[in-house]
Amino acid sequence: MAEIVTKTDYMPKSRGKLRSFCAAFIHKKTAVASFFFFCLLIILALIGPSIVPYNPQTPDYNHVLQGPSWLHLAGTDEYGRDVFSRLIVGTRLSLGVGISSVLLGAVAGTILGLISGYFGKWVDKTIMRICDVFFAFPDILLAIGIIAILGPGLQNVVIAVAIFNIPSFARVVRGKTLEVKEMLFIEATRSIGATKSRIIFKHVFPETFSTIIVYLTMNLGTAILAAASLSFLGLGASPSSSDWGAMLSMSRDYMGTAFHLVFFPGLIIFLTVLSLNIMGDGLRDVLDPKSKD
Amino acid sequence: MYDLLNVKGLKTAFKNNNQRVSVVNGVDFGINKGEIVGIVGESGCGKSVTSLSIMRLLHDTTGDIQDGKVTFKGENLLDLSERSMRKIRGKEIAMIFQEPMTSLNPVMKIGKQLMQGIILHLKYSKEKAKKHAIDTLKSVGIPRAEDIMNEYPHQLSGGMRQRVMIAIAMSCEPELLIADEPTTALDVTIQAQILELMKRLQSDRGTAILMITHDLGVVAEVCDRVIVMYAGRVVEEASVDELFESPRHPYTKDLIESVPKIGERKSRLYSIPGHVPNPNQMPNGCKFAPRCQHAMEICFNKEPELTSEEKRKHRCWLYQQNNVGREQNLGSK
Amino acid sequence: MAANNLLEVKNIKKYFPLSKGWFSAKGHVKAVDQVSFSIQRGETFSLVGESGCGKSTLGRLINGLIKSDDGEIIFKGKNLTGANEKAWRSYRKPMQMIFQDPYASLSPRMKIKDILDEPLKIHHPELSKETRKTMVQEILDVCGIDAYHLDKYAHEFSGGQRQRIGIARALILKPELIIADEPVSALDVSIQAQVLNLLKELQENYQLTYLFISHDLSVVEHISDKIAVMYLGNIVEISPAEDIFSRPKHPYTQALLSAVPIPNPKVKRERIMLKGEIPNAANPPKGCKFHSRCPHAMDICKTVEPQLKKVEGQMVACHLY
Amino acid sequence: MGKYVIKRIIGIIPLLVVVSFIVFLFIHLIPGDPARLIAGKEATVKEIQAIRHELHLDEPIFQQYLIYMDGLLHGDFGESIKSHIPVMHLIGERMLPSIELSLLSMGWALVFGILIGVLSAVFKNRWPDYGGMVTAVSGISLPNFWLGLVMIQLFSVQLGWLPTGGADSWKGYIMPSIALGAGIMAMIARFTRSSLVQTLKEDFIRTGRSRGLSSMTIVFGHALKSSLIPVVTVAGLQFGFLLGGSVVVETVFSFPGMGRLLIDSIQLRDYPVVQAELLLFSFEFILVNLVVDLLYGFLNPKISYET
Amino acid sequence: KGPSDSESASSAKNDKDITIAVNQNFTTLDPQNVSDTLSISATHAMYEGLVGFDKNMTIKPVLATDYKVSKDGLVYTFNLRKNVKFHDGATFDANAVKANFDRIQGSKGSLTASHYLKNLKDIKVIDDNTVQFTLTKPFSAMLNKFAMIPMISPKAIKKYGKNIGLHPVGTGPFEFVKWNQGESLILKKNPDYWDSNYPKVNKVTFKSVPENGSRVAMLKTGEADFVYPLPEQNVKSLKSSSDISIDQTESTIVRYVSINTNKKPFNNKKVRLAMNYALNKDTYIKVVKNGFGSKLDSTMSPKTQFYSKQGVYEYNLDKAKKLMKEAGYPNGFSAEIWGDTASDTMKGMQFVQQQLAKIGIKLKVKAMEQGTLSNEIYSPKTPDQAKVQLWYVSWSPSSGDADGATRSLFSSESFPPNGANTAYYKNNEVDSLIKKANKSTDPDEQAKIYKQIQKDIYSDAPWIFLGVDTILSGHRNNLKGVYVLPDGSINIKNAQLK
Ligand SMILES: Nc1ncnc2c1ncn2[C@@H]1O[C@H](COP(=O)(O)OP(=O)(O)OP(=O)(O)O)[C@@H](O)[C@H]1O
Ligand SMILES: Nc1ncnc2c1ncn2[C@@H]1O[C@H](COP(=O)(O)OP(=O)(O)OP(=O)(O)O)[C@@H](O)[C@H]1O
Ligand SMILES: [Mg+2]
Ligand SMILES: [Mg+2]
Repeated sequence: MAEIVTKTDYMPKSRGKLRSFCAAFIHKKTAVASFFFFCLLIILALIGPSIVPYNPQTPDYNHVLQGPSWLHLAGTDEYGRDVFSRLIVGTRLSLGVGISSVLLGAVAGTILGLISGYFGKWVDKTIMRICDVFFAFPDILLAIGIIAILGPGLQNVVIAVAIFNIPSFARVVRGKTLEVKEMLFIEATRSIGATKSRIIFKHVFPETFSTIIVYLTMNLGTAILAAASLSFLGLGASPSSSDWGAMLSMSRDYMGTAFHLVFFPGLIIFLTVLSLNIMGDGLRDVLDPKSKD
Repeated sequence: MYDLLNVKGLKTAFKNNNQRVSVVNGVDFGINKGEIVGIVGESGCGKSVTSLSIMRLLHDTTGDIQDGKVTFKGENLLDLSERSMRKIRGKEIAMIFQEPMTSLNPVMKIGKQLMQGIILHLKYSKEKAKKHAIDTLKSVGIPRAEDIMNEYPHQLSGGMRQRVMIAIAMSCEPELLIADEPTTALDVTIQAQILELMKRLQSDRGTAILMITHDLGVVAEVCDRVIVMYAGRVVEEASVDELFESPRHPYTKDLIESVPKIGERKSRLYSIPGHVPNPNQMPNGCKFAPRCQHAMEICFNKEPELTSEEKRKHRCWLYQQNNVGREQNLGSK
Repeated sequence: MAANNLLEVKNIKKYFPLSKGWFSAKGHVKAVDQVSFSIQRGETFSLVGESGCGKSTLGRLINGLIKSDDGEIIFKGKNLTGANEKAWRSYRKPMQMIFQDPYASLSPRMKIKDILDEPLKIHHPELSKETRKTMVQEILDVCGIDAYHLDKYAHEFSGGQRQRIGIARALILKPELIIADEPVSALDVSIQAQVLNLLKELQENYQLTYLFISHDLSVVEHISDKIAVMYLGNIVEISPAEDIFSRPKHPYTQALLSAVPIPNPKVKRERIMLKGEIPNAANPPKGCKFHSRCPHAMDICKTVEPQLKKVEGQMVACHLY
Repeated sequence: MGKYVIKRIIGIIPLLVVVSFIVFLFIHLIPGDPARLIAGKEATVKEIQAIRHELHLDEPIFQQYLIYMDGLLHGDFGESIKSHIPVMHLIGERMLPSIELSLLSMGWALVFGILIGVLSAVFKNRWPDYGGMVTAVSGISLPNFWLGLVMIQLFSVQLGWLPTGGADSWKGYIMPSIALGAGIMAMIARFTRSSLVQTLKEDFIRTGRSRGLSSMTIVFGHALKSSLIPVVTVAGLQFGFLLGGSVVVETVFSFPGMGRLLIDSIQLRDYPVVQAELLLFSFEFILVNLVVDLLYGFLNPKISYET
Repeated sequence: KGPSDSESASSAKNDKDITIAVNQNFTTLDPQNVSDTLSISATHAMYEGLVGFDKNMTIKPVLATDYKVSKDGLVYTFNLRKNVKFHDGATFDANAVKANFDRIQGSKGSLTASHYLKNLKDIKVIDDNTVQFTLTKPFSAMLNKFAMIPMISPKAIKKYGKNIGLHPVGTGPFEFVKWNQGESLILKKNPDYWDSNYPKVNKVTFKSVPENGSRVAMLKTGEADFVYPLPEQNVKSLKSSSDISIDQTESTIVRYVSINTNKKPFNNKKVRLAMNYALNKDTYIKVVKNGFGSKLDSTMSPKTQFYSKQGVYEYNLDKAKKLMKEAGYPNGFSAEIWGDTASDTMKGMQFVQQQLAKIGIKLKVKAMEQGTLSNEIYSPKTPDQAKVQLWYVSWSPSSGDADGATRSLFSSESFPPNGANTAYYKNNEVDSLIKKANKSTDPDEQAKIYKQIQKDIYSDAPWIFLGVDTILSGHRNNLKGVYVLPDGSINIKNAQLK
């Protein structure tokens, strides 16, 4: 190749993957704000119990159901416990259970969905029909079954919520996979001799990723509430633990009389889900090579 | 000044890795009504981007037009609102995209894609539009046109898709047709048929065509005038006959030299040595200088202007000796 | 001679079902209909023919990307008919494909360097990252793409650049057989020349074999040893390259050659214009599929389908001979 | 395609037999004894035994299954252990309102979800997008009961426009369908947005623009269809869940749906009712998912089913 | 303004129609197979028994004009009311009564009512208007049980068979019109009711409205004329309304925590007493019951037969701590408290947890779904296998009788799985007293015996005695005569609109 004279050694300063990722992410103001909010939540989850103004478990029967005031920023509950402190302390449990269960469900569901969608034929049929049956099973029945088999416990709540999530993720991912696998570049990848697992995880998966992100971030709120309702069936945390979902559900009867009991847990769940969604969108944008900025 | 389209100093840049890179760098040319103008040039020199810029279709990319003027029938397209631009697109200026697979809607039947524009711009009734669509498909040589109307792009061969693209663009009988490599995927008989069709469109309707192609044979066959681009710039412009007869710019010469010709089998084809410089390392002077056999000192220092000479234009110091002298004098002072 | 065959295709067939009705397919597009040929090692076998006649489909069949309805594919003496995906996979290293549609065949979310790295990763896991990186740069360089572009995504390239990336991806593995579906259609002549030179050079050095699909007859002439002309799912003529251009036998081949545009505005040539409607691949004419447009059509052409036969060292399927 | 549909519908039958067996095993194996739950806390072992005998609960589980299947083959879903009311009657009366409510909820959730999604995608990272996001996130993270009670307070108590609950007039469907649809709308909006954002970057959109199509035509005529697969998937899922009824919404709006019946039956281990409902739901999901699969083929012609 | 604008609320109603919103679904309308109080309320509007309860849960004749009990307590003779017709026109007579009892006994235990007839030997038709029942052994609460067995038209029993639960035909003041599963039950006036003073309204609609907030809203909008139960939290806000009144009824429902006296450390009476002293009942009522309820000062509610007041274990933390020390647990211990998943149970359990924490008892609150809970409690075959420690629960004797409030809770025969003595309370003296009370036919003697029983048990403290529920119901002021009985069933016979 004599004619190639100018062999350029020039390379653009190729930044590390992580660094360029961060650099791109930084440009999204809302995403960064959400990220900081989320970090705050994580910090609260870690150190929350040691910075709260009141012991979240100590009742004060003389000050029950008080509205927000300077003393009690988010008011007090039916036992006179400080709602604000309970919310902060509840961060760990709610976020922990919510995030881990959704993640677990997402990972398992995604794998199943990819396999089902890519392989098709009987694999697809089997997985999807099992999912159909799972869909038909109400949560409460699964919860009872899980208590019977695994016994109660927080980790089992995580497992239970994850199990609810698996079939839905599987279906969502499968739908997208069916679409992606027909794209020409998948055929091109097959033509270079890529293994199925490589095609599935390196090529199909990234295409389904933004769908997964959306489902994942949207499901967090649902998972926090689901975890609470399982607690009520005796599967998980004790009803006295300060978990957001449980606080919200317990205060149902006070809707008309002590609105703050519903409002604040609802607000924090809303903000958490919102921040995750914004972050998810940011992430999606950053990972999208066609993204504008 | 041309009476249909004038492009002046068009400059388009893309942003990647947070740097702006100009890929079209001050392009000037124009088209008269009913004229077929070819654009040839190095792959990646900005032909497609130029045409997208004219149509203002960089919307969804990271690119934007930085400078310049695109006057179409006296109006600067770059100043138009999106709404007025919409009225021009498809109806007055239509475009055939280079990549037919991805440029067709994969989930919409061919017929519908075709008819949409017809109904919108020609205001035909549904039945009439359908008939027109089928006729157009037949005219671009699509067999079993009625069936194809009900098929999806992935069921067609590459060449068929390309013909569908052509049909879509031609169906509304635009005043200017920008055809970005319209016949690359077609066999020569069909190609001939399409070129014929285009010529007919030109002669019957007075449609002007901007034909971007690599096939110098096609250029020779249909174009009236040719523009040669290199690295985001126009380097030469001439009528077809003149260009093939006496190419001025060394790049044009080399290009013509590289064409394989039937009946002249040789073991190696001529190809221009070297690469197009990457946008970050654009030489100061003439962009072609590093690969040019006639490069002079000045070529490396100062970029030549696009100068007119009779009916042709070129951007090369070889033909601007006077200027060179003066510049050199100035330089040595 | 047969022993030297790298690839042998026998009576291969692919019908695509036509727009699905509610209960049964309305018919079939006979994309590839009983095609047989063989390619020798180190040879360039070109396929030319009308657009939509089944060239790409043939390429995909040979690479096992779609399943044939009938017929055999024998690669390196192994019959691949009915092999499963796993078996195919092991043949894909020595048999690479360049797709007609370069853009759609590139992963939209992968940087070019990763796209090119991938075949290496799959087939040469033993290579170090550094080695692979240099190999990628080398092949890109050879294909005329600056290392500056390594970090870009497919959509950030021009049509010709994408095509070169596709070529690079196929070449990087140094395969034995390359199925090149219009590999140079979007390249300007200079780069086209450069790529063609490269292909030839590789062939000389490594005994590469090409199945070359193209519409550009001048390119085909330049590169091929043997040329097959396809028409509506059938091969109508197979000849050594020199012969086909000097003595085209089949009327379709003749028409094709006469239609090649010449890059000289002064030269005008007599052109055989094909008349008649282009026949329907779903319902091809009886007898010789070309007879409806053939200037020399005879009565027999309407009823009897001609078979490939040897005529002066060329294989032609035409009743004229 | 017709063949495929018929094949899949026929395939449902053996599937349902398998499902019935799994469900049967599962609900009989989880702890809890219907005899005890029905007889009450005071009942003695002897009484409980008598009831168990009456209900065939003392027989081997496989035997019980055969008895059940025998009834099922004769179209008899059995009767409620608790009330002796035929299961068909219990479910039948609740099914129609449930289906109507589901359709209504799904209908508006789809329309508004897609609209919000489209707006968010078209005005990506601008205020309509953020507005859409906040709406969607509210829709999903506001608990149903909250939304329901607030609506009752507002529309029934304060304004007197709508009845607090019940299904005796179409007005009774409005608030429950809003409460049910909010979450679905949220999901649909987010999926539409995410999918559409990607589609709008495809080259064929550029083709559309190059032909002078209006943004409306481009979005709704071109981009939307190829963005709908994830949307259809979740919509299908959610629709399945809707048909199964939502305990919370049924509770808040005193709506006679199937959800509450199911929960009550589970708590009482009213096997025949639970069994029948689960079979019904499985059937629904299989059917809904079949429709979704067919829609895939419609939305993306490259996806084919013929095996 | 509200209701008049609302179509469904106004058009469906006229002056003589009433709507009653309740918190559950009806399960069945087979009066001999109902077990939940709500369905009992509904069946009582359509059906009547030989005897029945009045507002204070005392027995009074209904379809019988009078009755006689033999000295040995084994033979019950009823004289039946004449000229009573079932809704389908069938005549009510002795044969009808027999047909009903035959149905129950023939059900081999699958009808709820058969539990009431455990001691019934046979039934004899003396003449058209007289029936006689013979028991196998004396059973003092038998009359209460008769009150729980309404009479179905024998014609209907034949006609509908098993499906009688969907087609109720009785003698009561209201006739069945329609039952919309899961939604509502509509009854209309029985024009041929034997007591021509009743009924005074034309149509009664029961609506099941499980959500507390929605029920209250219905009362406010006028969609419901009567709601039960009325959530305690809403009392304050409703009191200010001029067209709504709130009724309070002391119930027979007692709230307590049963303590497994068979298990360490609960077998130590001092521990049990300490737990009782450590729990502040006033606060309990204030916090858990929102101020409505009274302290449980016996093993049964004041509204139950033969109730006798005991001295409450008043809140005394020091005493509790002292007792713990004496019992050998100065630092307390850990234990589990069980309960179902109803929200007020969870609230109560948490309260107990908070209170007992003060004497060092660390409770783990374990809420369990009903079926699982019942399994946990009733599956152990022997007391030693039992895992239950503390159980937060409530009890209401189904027929308001003292036996029902005592035997299954405290007799050693009633250890699970044979009954609900989850305290595994065994006191020989109590056991024999219970037997004695059953044999006795003299109410005064019974009263004495039950007084002793209550005293013994209360002092043994097998429970943490918490409170007695107050039943709250609300109605619009133009409605009179609908009331809730102490057992939680609604009586609408006297309903009247002004
Ligand atoms: N979306 C984009 N983002 C970044 N760079 C781009 C983008 N599109 C095009 N470019 C760059 O702009 C330059 C010109 O591209 P263009 O497509 O106009 O080339 P071309 O002249 O049409 O070439 P070809 O003949 O190969 O199609 C190329 O170097 C290409 O890499
Ligand atoms: N997936 C498919 N479904 C249905 N028909 C198809 C499909 N793919 C190809 N065809 C049909 O098969 C025929 C041959 O297509 P093929 O792509 O092989 O043509 P080709 O020779 O490569 O043409 P070109 O030169 O235009 O690329 C065409 O008529 C096309 O319509
Ligand atoms: Mg281009
Ligand atoms: Mg092709």
